[in-house]
Amino acid sequence: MELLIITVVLGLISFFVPRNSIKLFGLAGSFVSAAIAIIHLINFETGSYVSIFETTEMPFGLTFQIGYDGLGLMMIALTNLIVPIIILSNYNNSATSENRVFHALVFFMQFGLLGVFTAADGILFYIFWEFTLIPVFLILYWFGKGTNKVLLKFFIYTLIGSLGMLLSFIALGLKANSFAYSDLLAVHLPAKEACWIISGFLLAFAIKIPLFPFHTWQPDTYTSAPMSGTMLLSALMLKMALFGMIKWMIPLVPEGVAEIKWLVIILSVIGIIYAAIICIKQQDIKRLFAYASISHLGLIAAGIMVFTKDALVGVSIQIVNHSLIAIGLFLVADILESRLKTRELSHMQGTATLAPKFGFWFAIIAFASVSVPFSAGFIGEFTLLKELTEFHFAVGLLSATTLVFGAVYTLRAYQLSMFGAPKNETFEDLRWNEILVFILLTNAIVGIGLFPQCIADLVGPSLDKLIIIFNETTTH
Amino acid sequence: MEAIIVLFLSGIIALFLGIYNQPKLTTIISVIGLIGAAIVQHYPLNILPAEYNLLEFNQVGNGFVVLAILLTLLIVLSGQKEFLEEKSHAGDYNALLLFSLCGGIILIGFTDLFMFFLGLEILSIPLYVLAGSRKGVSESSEAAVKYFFMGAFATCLLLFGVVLTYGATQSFELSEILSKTINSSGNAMLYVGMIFILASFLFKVGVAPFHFWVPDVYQGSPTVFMGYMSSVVKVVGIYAFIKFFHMAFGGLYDFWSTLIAILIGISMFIGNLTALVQTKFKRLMAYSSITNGAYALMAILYPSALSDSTLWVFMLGYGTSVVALLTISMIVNDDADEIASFKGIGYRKPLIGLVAIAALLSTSGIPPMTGFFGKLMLFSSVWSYYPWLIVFALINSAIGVYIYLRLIMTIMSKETATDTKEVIVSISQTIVLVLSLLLLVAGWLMLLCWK
Amino acid sequence: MGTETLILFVLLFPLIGGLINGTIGKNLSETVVGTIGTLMVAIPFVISFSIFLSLESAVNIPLFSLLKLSDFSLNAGLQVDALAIWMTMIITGIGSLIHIFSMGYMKGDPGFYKFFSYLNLFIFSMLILVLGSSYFMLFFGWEGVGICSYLLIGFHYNDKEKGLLNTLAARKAFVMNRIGDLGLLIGCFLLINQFGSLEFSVIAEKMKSLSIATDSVAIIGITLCLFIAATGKSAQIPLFTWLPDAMAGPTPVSALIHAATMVTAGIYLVVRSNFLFELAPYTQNIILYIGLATSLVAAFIAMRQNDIKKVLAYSTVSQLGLMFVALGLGSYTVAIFHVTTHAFFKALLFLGSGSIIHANHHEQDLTKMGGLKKYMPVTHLVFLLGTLAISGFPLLSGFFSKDEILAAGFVHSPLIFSLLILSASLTAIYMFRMYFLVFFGQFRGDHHTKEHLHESPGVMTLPLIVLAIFSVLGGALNIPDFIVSNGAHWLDHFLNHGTFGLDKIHSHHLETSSAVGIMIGTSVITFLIIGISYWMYVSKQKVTKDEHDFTGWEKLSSKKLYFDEIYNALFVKSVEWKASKVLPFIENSILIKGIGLLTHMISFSGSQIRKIQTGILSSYFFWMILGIVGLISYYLIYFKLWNF
Amino acid sequence: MILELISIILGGMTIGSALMVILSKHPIRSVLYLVITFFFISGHFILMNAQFIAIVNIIVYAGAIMVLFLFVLMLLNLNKVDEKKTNHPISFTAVIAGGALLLVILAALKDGITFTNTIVKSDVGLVENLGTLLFSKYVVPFEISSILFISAMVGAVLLAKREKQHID
Amino acid sequence: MPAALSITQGLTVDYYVILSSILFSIGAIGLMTRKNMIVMLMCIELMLNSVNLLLVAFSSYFNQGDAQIFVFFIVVVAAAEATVGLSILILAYRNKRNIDADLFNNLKG
Repeated sequence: MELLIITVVLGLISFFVPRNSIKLFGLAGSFVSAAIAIIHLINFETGSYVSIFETTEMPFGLTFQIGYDGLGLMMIALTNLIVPIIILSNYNNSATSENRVFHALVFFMQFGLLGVFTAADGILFYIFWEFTLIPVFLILYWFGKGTNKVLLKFFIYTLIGSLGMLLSFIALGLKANSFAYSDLLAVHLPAKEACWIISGFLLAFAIKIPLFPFHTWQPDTYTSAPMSGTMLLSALMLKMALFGMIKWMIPLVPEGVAEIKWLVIILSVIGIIYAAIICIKQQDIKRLFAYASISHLGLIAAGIMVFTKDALVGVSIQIVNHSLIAIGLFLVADILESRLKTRELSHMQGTATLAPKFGFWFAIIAFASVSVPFSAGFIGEFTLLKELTEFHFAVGLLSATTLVFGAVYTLRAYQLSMFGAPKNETFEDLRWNEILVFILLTNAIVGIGLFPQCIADLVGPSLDKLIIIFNETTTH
Repeated sequence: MEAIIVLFLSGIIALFLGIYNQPKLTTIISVIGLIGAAIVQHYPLNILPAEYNLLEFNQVGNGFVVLAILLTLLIVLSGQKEFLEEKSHAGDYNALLLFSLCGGIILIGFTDLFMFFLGLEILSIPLYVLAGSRKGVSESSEAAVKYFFMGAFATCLLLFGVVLTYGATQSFELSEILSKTINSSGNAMLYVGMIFILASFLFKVGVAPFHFWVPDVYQGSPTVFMGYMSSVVKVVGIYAFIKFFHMAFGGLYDFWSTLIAILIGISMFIGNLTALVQTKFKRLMAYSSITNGAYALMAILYPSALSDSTLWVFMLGYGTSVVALLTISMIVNDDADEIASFKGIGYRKPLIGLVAIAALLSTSGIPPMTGFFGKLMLFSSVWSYYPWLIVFALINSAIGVYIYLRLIMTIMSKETATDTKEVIVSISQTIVLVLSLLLLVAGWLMLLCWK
Repeated sequence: MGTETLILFVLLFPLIGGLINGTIGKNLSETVVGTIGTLMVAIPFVISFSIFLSLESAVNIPLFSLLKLSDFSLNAGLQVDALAIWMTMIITGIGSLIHIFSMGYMKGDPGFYKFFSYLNLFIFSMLILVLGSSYFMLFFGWEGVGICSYLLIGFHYNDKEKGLLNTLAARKAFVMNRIGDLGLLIGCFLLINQFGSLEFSVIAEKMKSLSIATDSVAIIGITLCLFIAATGKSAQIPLFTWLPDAMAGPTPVSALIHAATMVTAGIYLVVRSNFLFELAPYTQNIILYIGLATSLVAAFIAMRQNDIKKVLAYSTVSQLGLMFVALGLGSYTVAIFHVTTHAFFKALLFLGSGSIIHANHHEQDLTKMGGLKKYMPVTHLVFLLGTLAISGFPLLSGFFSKDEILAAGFVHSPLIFSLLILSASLTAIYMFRMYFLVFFGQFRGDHHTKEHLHESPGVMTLPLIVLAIFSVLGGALNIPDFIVSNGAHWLDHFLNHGTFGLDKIHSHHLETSSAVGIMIGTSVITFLIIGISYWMYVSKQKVTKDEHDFTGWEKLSSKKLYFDEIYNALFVKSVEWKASKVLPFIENSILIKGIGLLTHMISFSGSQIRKIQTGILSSYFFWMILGIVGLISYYLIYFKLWNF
Repeated sequence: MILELISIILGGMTIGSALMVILSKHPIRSVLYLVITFFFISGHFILMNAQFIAIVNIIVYAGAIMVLFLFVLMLLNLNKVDEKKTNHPISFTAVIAGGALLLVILAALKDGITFTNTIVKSDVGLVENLGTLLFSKYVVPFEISSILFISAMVGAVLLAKREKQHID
Repeated sequence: MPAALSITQGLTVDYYVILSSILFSIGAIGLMTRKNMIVMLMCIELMLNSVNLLLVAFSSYFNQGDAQIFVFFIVVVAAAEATVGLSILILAYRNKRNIDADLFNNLKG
């Protein structure tokens, strides 16, 4: 329970903290929440389900149940560990880090995310899902430089998706006479109906991930958002959709999976290649990373649709890995943007000479994002691609081109911004907080790259359960 | 019944205090009267003789009465600043609001067409007056003229319908009409009568094609009374509509439900699409009220509408957010009523900003606001009967979000409108804002103690 | 200590060295950095040598499991067998020599510590590649060497003129390697699918038990994928164009990575997978022809290259092609033998060229050299030995290894054999062209450079001398049995007895007469070529033309057969065209505008509906009455009462 | 038969005077025609033996309300024809719409209309009977209507009263 | 209902249904065509009266007093409405100096 409450409390306190100490407060607070997550991780008994809070008597058939299993805990830990990193990387960004409202919004956002990952009731899940939109929207609106049009596009897009999900929940909940996860699982649907319901879910998740061709909101939003907003979006908010697909969409409507499986996989594969090719000639570094994110997530989405144990393990690893990499890349983009006052790659040449530390850490992150050995992505992509190839050879082959394209565009970005003779006079090298962020990220990436088993152990039993549910329904 | 008496008496007192130029006292009296009425309604004293208990309130009806009183209370409080500007009429305004509310309560509790008809008129006639109460302003008179003529026409339609229904069923009692209608599916007079009654109800609720009065009248009326029209009158009207059609014409459900569903579908689109292109705040709210009225009316489409709290929650969310937004509009106090004049107000006054966000998100149906739960319950109740309508409603919700989000962005903008006046929030308005914030965020929890 | 522990040290030393130099190397003096770097490679060499001496049978060392999946697990494990330890020795041995050389070559470079760090990390990755017990580990190292190669090629990234070009070359190398990696990855997946494991030993066992048909689709698929991977790393057609460009890196890098070790990873992969390839004659044929084609094409291109390193690079490609020919012919040990000798003399040649370049103020153009014999006697001598060795001068190392390939080709078919002879002759031609152009005649560079021409310091010449000795004597490893009776074909035996699969393959034994005939024949050809070259470049003092003046076949050779241009037009341009034109069009005009059109339509319909609201009372009445008429009509329709 | 004839003639006259209400250009004439219409309708009431209602109709409508109308007309000095020329296409469509309304009502009701449901001459319309009913069964609505009246009064005063500030 | 009396009594309820429908439609047409607001108000009174007529007819037909009580209330309401309506008219006249309904079209769109 303290998991959820502390973020709200922190958020509320943030409004009243003196302006000069809000930075420290934010950092300290987020670390406290991280510590709590770690305690939960340590106390967690593999394969168990921890119920945090449970009431069944609520108005309108809503059951207020929250709790987590291994998968949920992974996401919780990810959230609580990523938020401090985001706040830390934002530490010297005075426009946001010295703003009380900003910190409050981040904490509320964290609250929403934790809710999404712990909800054990469909409507509750939806409520938290939508709730996260509000703080992130305000962060984007107040601290970003996006036009109203961009923000509206972002909001409307995601909202239309979630309405589809709401509809599906309603349809499903009426069948089950309850919205509780366990009751929803028990519903059996005729194929046609299942197809409609899963499409509703899919709409929500496809827009959030985003899958091709629902992605057009994303690059604009990312580029206009403040750094922390972009990080929250790509490192955490998109993960809600992936989590939703694994835990909610497929187990709840396994009957419909067969109908949409190929659609999603084809869209994912198109997305992987499409976004990667766009990246190849992209001049705007933040936009480039945004498209790269589409490409990476396409792979994960395709992996989810395969829905075998191994694929899901790979997905879990990639979820964590992508969060880490996204933070690294967007931090890099922000460092470049804030110090050079441009996002154009062609104006950045030779930064590595001026700021060797930055060059070094950027290289590490860039390599991590092309998933070289020792990085988490190496194992994750290996597993995912293996499963995709096993699923269908062509799918695997096409998805695997991400290896090549990824190398092309990432190294191009690195090269154009870092290498060559310096174009600019000076470039301030990394500050302590940025170095700390990079060190943390690298440790995590390498740690997972060497010991991915820890993630597999954490999520394994819950994945097993989901797969059993899935297989039981689809084989009958 | 007791609540009506309390309200009527406090209205009379307020009237007299107004004559003796005690505007502040009238406020206090009306507030006391409203609270007293709510208490009496909830904990009846049972002092009236039995034949006076002509009105019937079940639990849900009680809830709606309390809701109507609550919303009126908010409106009375938020309007005090405007009332006090014309001191000589403060008593009249308060009294007329209270009288109108009496009609509203009758409309919730009616069992026969006499009380129904009277209640409807008592609800409407003070409003015709109040719509035109900004006497020097030609828009206000125009609103009154339009409201009056169309309202009177709707009354004629209602009466024509009533008489045909009476001709078909020989009774003015709802229960008897119901028992007659169950077995008389082929009676033409009954159907035509019902259609006329339906038309007048559609007019009251503002459903296409009987919605034309809504934007004009809302825009022209003083903001306080627009708040009353779009919250209390809507609550009561929809409740009466549902009650009438379920209690009297329940036997013809198959016929009218499809008809109403189609009209609801059309209205949602008309309201939202037109709201999309508005530049005046009140007019936008008026169109949005057409859409929301249509959502609320969906409750009529499922049989248990009168015995569960679905509609109640929806109307709580919608009514509160309307009152909150109009209070903000009164605070902004822009004569031209342009949306642009709201720019940045929420950023300068965080309380206003917070309330605006809560209200607009609630209207958009975004959790965890009360409006979301209302919509959720409503949509899931109707889903089994008219799934296509829910799809329509969700599409409209999306368009609605666009509309409200633009408003949020205007209100929460960091920049401000160029000719910024000093924004003054009076005490009563602060109370309204805080109360409505509370209701918007946690109002749905009231259901916990309600059942 | 047993082999298990020792081999870990072999692995760990370079890693530790790399990390030390990478983290604190900046604050250490160059000597310390260099010494650490060198020791961290030299010590593993000593250790591996001791393991080599005591190795009896293959040792499998499971380390830990990275990830357990449902039907198999990704394991980190090592495997020491003859092939692995042999490769380890080559890597560490040549590696340490090149480290020593680099201490001199890189002196004064601001990135000195980084360079050594990268080199050590490269050695580490390469060791994982050869020591890994599974295709997964192999892939791990495979990718690792790719990155180190990338970093080292682009080492001088901030050079004013060539900085960006260097990094472009690096990126090209990495991306092309990645294409190959894709093959390896898919191959791995197919292997998992087929055998449920990636462990070499397990797969080899299962090969026996499963009794898979020769040339079955699965096997062909797997072997083709693996071969694609090999073409990437080992620079074969079609993925060979990166290697010459990779010469943008510092010369020791070219010597170590792009001549002696990394590029042989492809050979290693195929040898390692011999049990698979043996079952796929189809793939073997492809390998044979690709190898042959590569060898000839590269040799042809090398004929008229004016950049000293480019000549060597194409020579490397050509030699790798020969090795693949050997692989295609099923002579795995021969390929490894050539890998070994090639490592010696190609490292020697590259380091020698490094020494030359160092002396020439980083001038690499052959047209600007000449007559260096008198300025750099030691370099001249070792370079000559290297050139002789690669040209197949009798009794030098290259002579024996190449001869075995020719012999294998002779057994296979006369056509192959004659083409191999052609390739070998071309080698001699371009090598001696280069040798004479560099060391004979008059110095053609500018005056300033001429004054500073000097012999390289001891750190640089020492490795050269050591390598020269090996180049000369390397042939002794695998002397044909008709020359010596005892210890003949030592390397064959060694590898055959300690490597999976190889023990079952019997090398083709030529009759002594044919073997001797081939030897004599090639020797004669070599002598002839040397003579002609001497006559052309020394006696007639013919000087090569400038690049732009070539015509006819010379131009074709100098322009590298237009491979880069064709690739550019075929692949790069089309992808870039899509990236800059087509997809942005889809993105902006179809996806975004499409949505925009929808929203526009919505608001347009709003403004249309708005017009009904005229503000005139009577029109409102009109609509309302029409509404009622409509409602009643609905009733009439509902009950079908429309009959007056 | 006589009664039937009378009622039919009366009905025709009612319709005719009602039409004159909307057809006459001059508002005062309209008022007068409306009063005549009310008288005719009261005649129908008497035919149906609803004397009380007939009287009330004449007193309240013709006597009070219509006089009020006349007062207002005179007061505002609107007794001249200042109505703009009627826009013919618009009135045409309006008439069509009204005609359609009548048509569909009759079309819908036509099955029920057989002219056999004759009216009984009953006593319920006498003052005594109605009074008893009004003050027993319908006493509450009767009292409730006081709210209606007081709000109408207050409203009329509120709207019609001239404010001191702006005197026209 | 008593059929025996029908011939002599003559007046059928259907006749009143038609008559009152016609009156109602006339009122509706007047509302749409006339611009003078006083005349419009009169049209509304006409429509109310058509309802009254039909109610009384039903009352006699069913031999029930309730309908006539309803007529009584309709008259009450009509009076109240007329009061309010006329005062609104006066107010409107003060603002516009006219009571032409078409002039009141500032609020639209």
